[in-house]
Amino acid sequence: MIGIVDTGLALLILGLAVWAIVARDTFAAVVGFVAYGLLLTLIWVRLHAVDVALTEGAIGGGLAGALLIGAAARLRSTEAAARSERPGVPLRILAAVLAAGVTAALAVCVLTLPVPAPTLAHETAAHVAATGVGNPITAVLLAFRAMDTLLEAIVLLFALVGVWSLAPDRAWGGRPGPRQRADPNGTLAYVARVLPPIGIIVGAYIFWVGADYPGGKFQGATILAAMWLLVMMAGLADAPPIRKTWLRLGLVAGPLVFIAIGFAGVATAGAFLAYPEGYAKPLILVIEFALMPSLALTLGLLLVGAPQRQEER
Amino acid sequence: MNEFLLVAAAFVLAMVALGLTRVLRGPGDADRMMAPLLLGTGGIGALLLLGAATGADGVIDVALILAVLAAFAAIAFVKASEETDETGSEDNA
Amino acid sequence: MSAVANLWTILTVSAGVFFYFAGTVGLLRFPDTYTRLHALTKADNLGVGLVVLGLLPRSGSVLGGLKLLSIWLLVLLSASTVSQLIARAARRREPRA
Amino acid sequence: MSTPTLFGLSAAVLVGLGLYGVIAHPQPLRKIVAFNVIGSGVFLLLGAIARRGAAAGMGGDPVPQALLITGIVVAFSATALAIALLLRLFGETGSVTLSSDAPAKADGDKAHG
Repeated sequence: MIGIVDTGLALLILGLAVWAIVARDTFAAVVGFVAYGLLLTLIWVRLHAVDVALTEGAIGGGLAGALLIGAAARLRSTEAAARSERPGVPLRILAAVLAAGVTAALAVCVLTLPVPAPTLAHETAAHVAATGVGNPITAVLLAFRAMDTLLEAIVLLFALVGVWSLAPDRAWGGRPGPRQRADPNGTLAYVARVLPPIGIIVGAYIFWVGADYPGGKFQGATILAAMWLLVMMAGLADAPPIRKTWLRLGLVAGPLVFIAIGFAGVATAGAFLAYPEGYAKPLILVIEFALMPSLALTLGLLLVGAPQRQEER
Repeated sequence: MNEFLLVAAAFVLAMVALGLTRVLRGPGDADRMMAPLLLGTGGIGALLLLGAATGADGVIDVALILAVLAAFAAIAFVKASEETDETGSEDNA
Repeated sequence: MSAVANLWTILTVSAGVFFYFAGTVGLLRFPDTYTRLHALTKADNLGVGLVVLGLLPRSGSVLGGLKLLSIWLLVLLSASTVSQLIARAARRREPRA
Repeated sequence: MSTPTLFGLSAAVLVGLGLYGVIAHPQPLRKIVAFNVIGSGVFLLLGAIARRGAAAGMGGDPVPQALLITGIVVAFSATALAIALLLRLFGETGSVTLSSDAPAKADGDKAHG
């Protein structure tokens, strides 16, 4: 029976992917892709990767969905012009042949994966106790491969700098995104008042259980960012001007704490990002606590986009 | 018992798939926006049934995240379409 | 005891699955956007609710049960408000089309 | 067919589909979506490999799973940057064409946005 569920999931995800690629209407394709992201969450659960499912649900289903659908709705008027630029049949056949070749090569790789599968689960299990955290994924993210996580937080910041740098000169330092008109008695304002308190609790909960169970700062921060965006979209609070010092400090605080602890590791434990014996868990908690608000700010501002409005005085 | 829950999950997934074939075809953007809604209810139902059947822990938390963010994509759509309607960019949807 | 719980689960989950079925039939058969939105957001939410109720005895802990119930409440909240917003967006475009 | 193999093969198809979309679609937003399909195909492949490495009481190899979390977040940030670029291009020129022989009317007054 579980085989039928798996096959159904695989067929559904493939069907949605085909739709997202071949649909005539761009908006239809984008909506199909959002559904695809939500469905992928179920597949991660079937692959026993609940931490990944949480990330996919928060990012793929929430933030990326809002980003893509918002863009598709705004770019509707460019639809007709783009259709005329469609490449000719020979190029499309060539692309199909190339894509089929890549698929075939990957399929061969999947079918000839080594048995027994190589795994680092034993090593992780052997060393996870030394970090004091119960969730092996958190141990990998913040102890064994902490460098990846640090660089990831910095990549997010760079992406935000990239987005900001798209601002026209006159709007530099101003508020990002269009001004939202608030309707204080509207349905949207109602959701934006009721949902964020619940969302903040859920976000904090997902963050907190991350030490021992599936969850963690990325997933928690994504939910917080989504709640902030909801309040902004409803017009209950405006996006902050990007020149504000507190905003920039908040953005870099998490990575700075991470880097500081990394360098402290050079002095106390002999390597960058190494933790002294017995201090691993408190240090991991400090990093997570510092990183989460910065990540939430960064993710939220990434979605709002480039500054568009010069501050009015 | 688990077998029953799996059958239920498969059935709900089939319903979601059928519903998707309808809403993605449109005709309007509003129809298409029902696809995330459909996944919000059907997807969460199937996820909970699947989690209960296979005993994987943490699945309830995944459903919780999906439920909190279920409205998010649709709200972004509503705001963006309001914006384009106001600026008068003609869309013959 | 567990036989009673199992019976409860089977009954409510079956009822929930039936409402998913009804919602999909409505989605496929109803003639316009508003009625389809109605079918989707009403029937499917009842489906989620019944599935949640059916799984309650299996949740194992009070916290798990509370989380299940809050999932249902959240889905109800978002579906009810989002259906309003989407219907309004569809309505705004109608006179032009 | 085992679950990891099934989803691994699906992942291979997803990568192919996305690759076709990136090449064949003229519209940048469609290219972004197609690129994300490729990305999720790669992630799914890695997820299937992680699942095969289940051992020591874990449902999957935790190292690739942690990489996946990092990957999903980084892919999202790249998507957000791409869309911001696209919306800026649209705001500047009123179109989103990537074609080099399109009328370059916006060149003259790009300085003051």
